[in-house]
Parts: sequence; C-alpha cells; structure tokens
Amino acid sequence: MEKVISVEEVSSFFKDGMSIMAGGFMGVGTPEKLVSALLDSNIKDITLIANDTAFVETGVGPMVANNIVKKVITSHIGTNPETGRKMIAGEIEVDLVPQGTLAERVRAGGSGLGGILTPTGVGTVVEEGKEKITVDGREYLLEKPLRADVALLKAYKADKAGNLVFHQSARNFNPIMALAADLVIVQVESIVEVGEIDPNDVVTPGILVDKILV
Amino acid sequence: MEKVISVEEVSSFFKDGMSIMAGGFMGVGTPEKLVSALLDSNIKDITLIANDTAFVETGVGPMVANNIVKKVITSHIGTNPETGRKMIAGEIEVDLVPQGTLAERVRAGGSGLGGILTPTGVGTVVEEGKEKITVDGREYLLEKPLRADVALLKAYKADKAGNLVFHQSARNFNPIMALAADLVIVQVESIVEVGEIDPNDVVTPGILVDKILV
Amino acid sequence: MITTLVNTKEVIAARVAREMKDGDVVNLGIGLPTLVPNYLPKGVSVILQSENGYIGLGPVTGEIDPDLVNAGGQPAGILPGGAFFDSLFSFQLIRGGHVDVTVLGGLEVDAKGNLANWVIPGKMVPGMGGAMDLVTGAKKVIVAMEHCSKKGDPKILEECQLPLTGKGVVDLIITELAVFSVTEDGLVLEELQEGVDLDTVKEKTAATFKVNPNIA
Amino acid sequence: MITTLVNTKEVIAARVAREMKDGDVVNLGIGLPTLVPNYLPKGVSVILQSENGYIGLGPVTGEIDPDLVNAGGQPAGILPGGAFFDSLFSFQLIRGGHVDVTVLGGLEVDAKGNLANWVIPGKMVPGMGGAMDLVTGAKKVIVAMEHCSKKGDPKILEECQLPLTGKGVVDLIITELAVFSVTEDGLVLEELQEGVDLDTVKEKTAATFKVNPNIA
Repeated sequence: MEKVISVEEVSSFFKDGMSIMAGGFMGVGTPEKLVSALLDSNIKDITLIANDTAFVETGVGPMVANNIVKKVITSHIGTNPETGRKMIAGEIEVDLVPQGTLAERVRAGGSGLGGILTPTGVGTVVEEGKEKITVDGREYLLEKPLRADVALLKAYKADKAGNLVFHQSARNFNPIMALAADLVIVQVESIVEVGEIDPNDVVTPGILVDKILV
Repeated sequence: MEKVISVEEVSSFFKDGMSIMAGGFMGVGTPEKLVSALLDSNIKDITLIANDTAFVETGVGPMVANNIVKKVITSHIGTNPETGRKMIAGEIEVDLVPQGTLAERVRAGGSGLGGILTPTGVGTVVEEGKEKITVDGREYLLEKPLRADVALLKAYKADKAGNLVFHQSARNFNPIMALAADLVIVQVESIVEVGEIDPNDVVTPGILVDKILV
Repeated sequence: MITTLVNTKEVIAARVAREMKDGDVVNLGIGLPTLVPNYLPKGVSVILQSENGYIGLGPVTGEIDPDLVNAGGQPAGILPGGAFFDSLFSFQLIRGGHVDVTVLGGLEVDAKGNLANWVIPGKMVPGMGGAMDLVTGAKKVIVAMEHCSKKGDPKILEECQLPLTGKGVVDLIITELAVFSVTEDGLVLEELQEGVDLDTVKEKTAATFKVNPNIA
Repeated sequence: MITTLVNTKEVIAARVAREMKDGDVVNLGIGLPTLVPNYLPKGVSVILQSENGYIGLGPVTGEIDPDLVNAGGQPAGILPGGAFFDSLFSFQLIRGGHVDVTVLGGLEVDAKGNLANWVIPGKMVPGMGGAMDLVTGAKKVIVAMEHCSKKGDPKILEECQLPLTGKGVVDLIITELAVFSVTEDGLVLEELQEGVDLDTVKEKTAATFKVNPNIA
C-alpha cells in the first residue's frame, strides 16, 4: 500500500463532526502542514484532542481560533486566549484533563484497555463524575480510554513503510496518538527507503501509520 | 554517584525472601551474570517475576531448578520442566499471568497507577478473585500493579549515567522492569562515556538505573 | 494444485494462508501456524508480528544472532522495514486491535467460539503465554488444528471442557477436514476440504452446525 | 552571603535550592522555580526533568533548536547524559515516584497540605497541565511562592478556597518570609528568612501553625 500522499489529498480525509487527535506541546511537534490543510478543508464541529491549544497563530491554536472546533479535550489552554474567550462565551466546550492522565487515556484507547486507575486528581474537581476505586487502601480515579477518528502527527523521519523516529522534545504525544486513531496521518521532515532505519531505532512501527506527508 | 560495580559486589544486594524481577524471554535478554551471582549468593525464598521460567540450564531457569525460588509470577513455564514438577510437588507456588497483563502490571507498578482494566482473561480462570468492572458495556478485569525489591536486567549498551539501549528481541521486559523495582541492576555488553549515546536513542533513562555490571 | 499436500498440517496451513489479505499484520502461534507463510497466494504478503517484541519476523539470514528469536525462542530474522519494541508495546499492538489476524492451535473449540489451548489440569500446565491477549485483541482469530485428537476424539465441541483461553473469541476453525465459521447462531460449515464428505465431518464433530448452502 | 539577594523571588529560589540533594531528579514549574538552579550550593547538582519529554534540561547551547523547548515552551538545551521520551513515559516517571522533588508556585496552600494553583473560576482558567500529576507523584512537593498576593492577602490559609491542584500533597512551603513544613498535625514554622520576625509571619499567615523550638 502506498502511504505517501500529497498535501492536496489530505482534505479528503476530513469530515464534519469528526474527532481529531493532534501531536505537539505548545506547537512543538505539531504537524503545521496538516493543521493548515485541515483549516483549508472547510469542515466544522471537530472534537480536538491535544496536549494544549498552543498559541493563536501556531500549533493547533488556529483550529480553535478559526471556529472549526466544537469541543477540546486538553490539559492546558492558558497560552491561547481564544480558547478561554470562546469557552466563557459558550462557543466551545473545554474538557480539562491532567496531562499525565491525558497521555494514559490515549494510550489506553490505543491499547485495548478499558481504562486505568490513577491517583492524579483525587480530591479535586477532576474526580467529578468518575468512579473512585480503592486498591490496597489508596483511592484512584478510573479514567477511561480516548480514541479519535484521525490522528495528525509529526515525526522527524519516516521510511516508506511508515516507521517513525522523532527529534528532541518534538516527540511528546505523537507516538501514543499513533496507537489511538482509526486513521493516522504523519507529516515528516524527510522520508527514506524501507530498510534505512535500523529496526532498533524505530519509535513508532509503520503498521500504525496510514498516510505520510513530506 | 558511581553506578558501575564489579560482579563481587552484586551479592551484597540480595536478601532472603526478597522479590526479584528479571528481564528476558526464554533466556534472551536475561542477565546471565547477575543470575549466576544470585545463585552463588546462597539466598532463599525468592519471589521471581519474569515472563517465563526459560530452560533448566539457561535464563532464569536455574533459579527455579536450584531451589532458591518460593513463588513465581510468570506467563509461561512450559519450557522448564522443573517449574512444573516443583509446582505439582508443592515445592513452589506458580502464579500464571497472561503475558500482556504481566507487562501492564509491571508498568503500572512502575508508573504510579493503581491498576489497569484489561479484557484479557474475562471468562477464564484468570478472572478468579479479581474485580470485574464494566466500562461502556464491556467487561474488564482490574489487574493490580506489580513491583519488586530488585530488578535484574540486561541491556546492550549503557553510558556511565545508566542510559540504556537494547538490541533486537532482547529488549522484551527489561525497559518496563527498570521502572518497577526499588533497586535496578543492569548487566550490559559494553559501557561508554556519558554523552556518547544520542539522547534521542536512549530507551531507558539513567535515572532509573542504580547499578551497572559490564 | 494442493493435491501435493500429503501432510495434514500442510493441508491446514495452506487453507489458513488463503484467509490472509495483502498487508495483513499477522501473529502466528507456535507449531502448525508457523507453516502458513509457505502457502501464501501470489501477490499476498503479510507482516508477521512476534509477541516477544518485533514486527517483520522473517527467516534467519546470515549468522544466527542470539538476541534475535521468535516467540518460540528459536533463531529468527527480521525483514527490512521491521521494528523492535518492548513487551509492553508488543501487547499494546495485540490488545489494541493492531494485529489483523492471529492463528493458533487448539485443544478444544466450541460452538460459542470458546477456545481452550493452554492447560490440561493435572497433566500439562505450560501457562497461557501471550495466547489470552492474542485471542482477545486480534481482529480475527483463526484456530488451525487437526480435526480430532491423537486418540481420535472430536476437538470441536458443543462446549469446551478444558479451562478456556478466551470466551467467544474464535472467528474461524480450519482443520484438515473442514472450515467452520463461528456466528451468533453457532457454527457454520463453510467448506469441506478436498476429498472430504459431509458425513465424515458430522461424525468427527461433537457440535451441531449449520451448513453453508454453497456446499453442494 | 545572600544579603545581595534584593529581589523577593531570588530570596525564595535561593532557599529552595538549599533543599536539593546532589543527584536529585527535579521538576521545576514555570516562573520562580526556574531560578532555583542558579542558587545550588557547591557540590550539589541536580538532574532536571522536563515534563514535555526529557531528562537533562539545560540552558540553550549553540543555535536554538525549534524542536527543543522546556515545559513552558521556551527554547532550551539538553545536557550530556540526557534522554528524550514521549509524554506517556514522562508522566510514568512523574507519577511513578521517579522524580525526587517538584517545585511549584501556589495561589493558595493550606494547613492540610492542600494546594491550589491552576484555576481562579470565572477569571483565569489555564488548565492544570502537568501540575496535578507532579504534586501527586513527586516524592517531595515544595511550594515556592510570595507569602501574600499582590493585594496583600495571605496565601497560606487554614483551608484553600480555590479548586485544588492536589489534596494533602505539599511537604514544604517556602516564601520570602518563612519556611513551613506540612505535618500530620498541621503547619510547622521551621525557619524565618533573614531579617524577618515571628510577628510579621503570624500577621501575614491565615493559618495556625506550630513553631519549631529551634527558632529563637
């Protein structure tokens, strides 16, 4: 199966109302070209799952600023004033999740787990509406899996089979989101032939990657 | 802190009745020198946590064959007839755990989770004595974390800070066990200076590694 | 074409191979299932996952590497485009539905799709290894086994007697006599192997089953 | 020696630095806590964990790499011996007790060790980011903050009024006036900063506290 696509093909994967996971931490490790293609594709009512909503102009920030997002599931919105403004105005719904819990929920969604028990958030508003389970005398919150229709990821290098390696702190949520979406599209800085990445160095195996944009 | 130790120092870390995790899959990726040091140290009543009990003569197999193990928590004992024989004779206790569940339990133990919900084992004897939790209409078993006093691991290469890289299929349980024991001792094939391993290539960061044996 | 397959195991493996689609990610159990790649139709190649920690399982090439074994602990190779990972990640792939097909042997299979293949109490207790995760997580579970035990007893039952590996997990049963699918209404005989008649299958199967009308 | 620290934040950071032990793995929150490494005693070096995915956070060296930022999104560096990983692994380290000390700012802290520092309802809703995991998982939680708000209101309270970041999680509170430990019996004043008297601390603290007898 040919995985390498052109930027023109990207928009065909988007639909109104879909859920989208996007890699990145304050824009670092976010696939800007894929976000840009999403903005151009004129869709709406997206549920966005991302570590943070970055800045108005960078990362996933423009998705929020450009009114295509209905709901955000994220750990931090403080650097993008548009997210807070729209939330207070009732224009978008924001579900704030502790960062480690967000990572665990995405991994659970991609790993066939029904959830994980975390001590994070016990005794805070985070526990509202969640089941509390005591294991060996300590209370934990049952946090449920998260999945998305599409994951928009960024990697440093891919081979044509989709094997990925990442660069510096741009790795962040990208590898776990590769497990947790029905369609995984990755923007890479360079692409090499199959066999050129040492199998010991692969971080995300190609079987998880559906489409590659250079 | 100097992490590199000599084989003579290894035995000082062992005590009767302690729990020990050991990396390896049918002996591949098992630190044979550390197992050998353990056998020489004349301790007893160990709880062993390992993927399998390997063979009578290799991997963690000799630990079982040499009567130092009181209990084994493992996914497979079929290749070491001594484990089955001693189990039937009532000489050791064997707790059989599905392989993926064993990996999850070790990770949970090393990651501050109270447990994970897995569909694996539902409707089988594995569910005996465990809490069943229904999430979004599907039943899962609550599987609890596993930790050990000591982890005996094997890596391909370490730097002097303890950063580890692994080789081929010898990785298996080693990286997750590095998270889940109070004392982590790693046998490596070679050791290099700090800075010689690219931070992008490190699989297990040195802060998890206490002692290194070349 | 397959008339040259004199061996029962080869007949089974060759039929299993026809279930594979090009590009499928496949995990093969120890024994009979490992024969499957030898019989893949032209134009179909699959990617083998090895639960001890990699994608791209292949034959040994060059010198044997003691650090590179398959899930049976035997020397193996890795193909270009493969990737190594740890046991946790390996079972994230398996449990998370990233493996398309798993092929396992069976001691007993029943009309509800239950499978027993990991223990005979008091006799053989090897442990479940990765089998319980595989049958729970793989998208399609194929049991590939001889139709009857060495003693001649049926292995396809109304209800398994041995401790289960998985409950309601089996999609397809392939033996040297027949192919059954497991449906909500129970077993359906989908195919007879070449030269096998329906009465033989009925006689050697201890479960009721429907017959696909396509079978003459 | 520290009389040259004219700035309140520097006084706090310098005192926090004295809590560090050589080799500690430390996560520093955004703002004031990032000043701590400037004041580490001789012979003490710590390993900084950055929750966006690495160990060995250091200053920028050479050219700025857009792929290398700290948890505040600012350009950063990595020291020799550092390691990159993904967000999942980063929080495995944090939640799993592999981080020795975390230093965070606070909006309110109380006598039960509760901390509030992530939201002022209706006013400021940045989100908790990694703070809830850090206070839950780190072995030692130090709140480093100015003793009172900009309006002059006490931030150390009998009971937090704002939504909590963590319940019963704080070990030590360090301000420009004093150092408090949180014990099962409530707050204990452990130290007065240089030139500060007990009455000032009492006046500016809205929680009852015991006084360590070592304080003259």
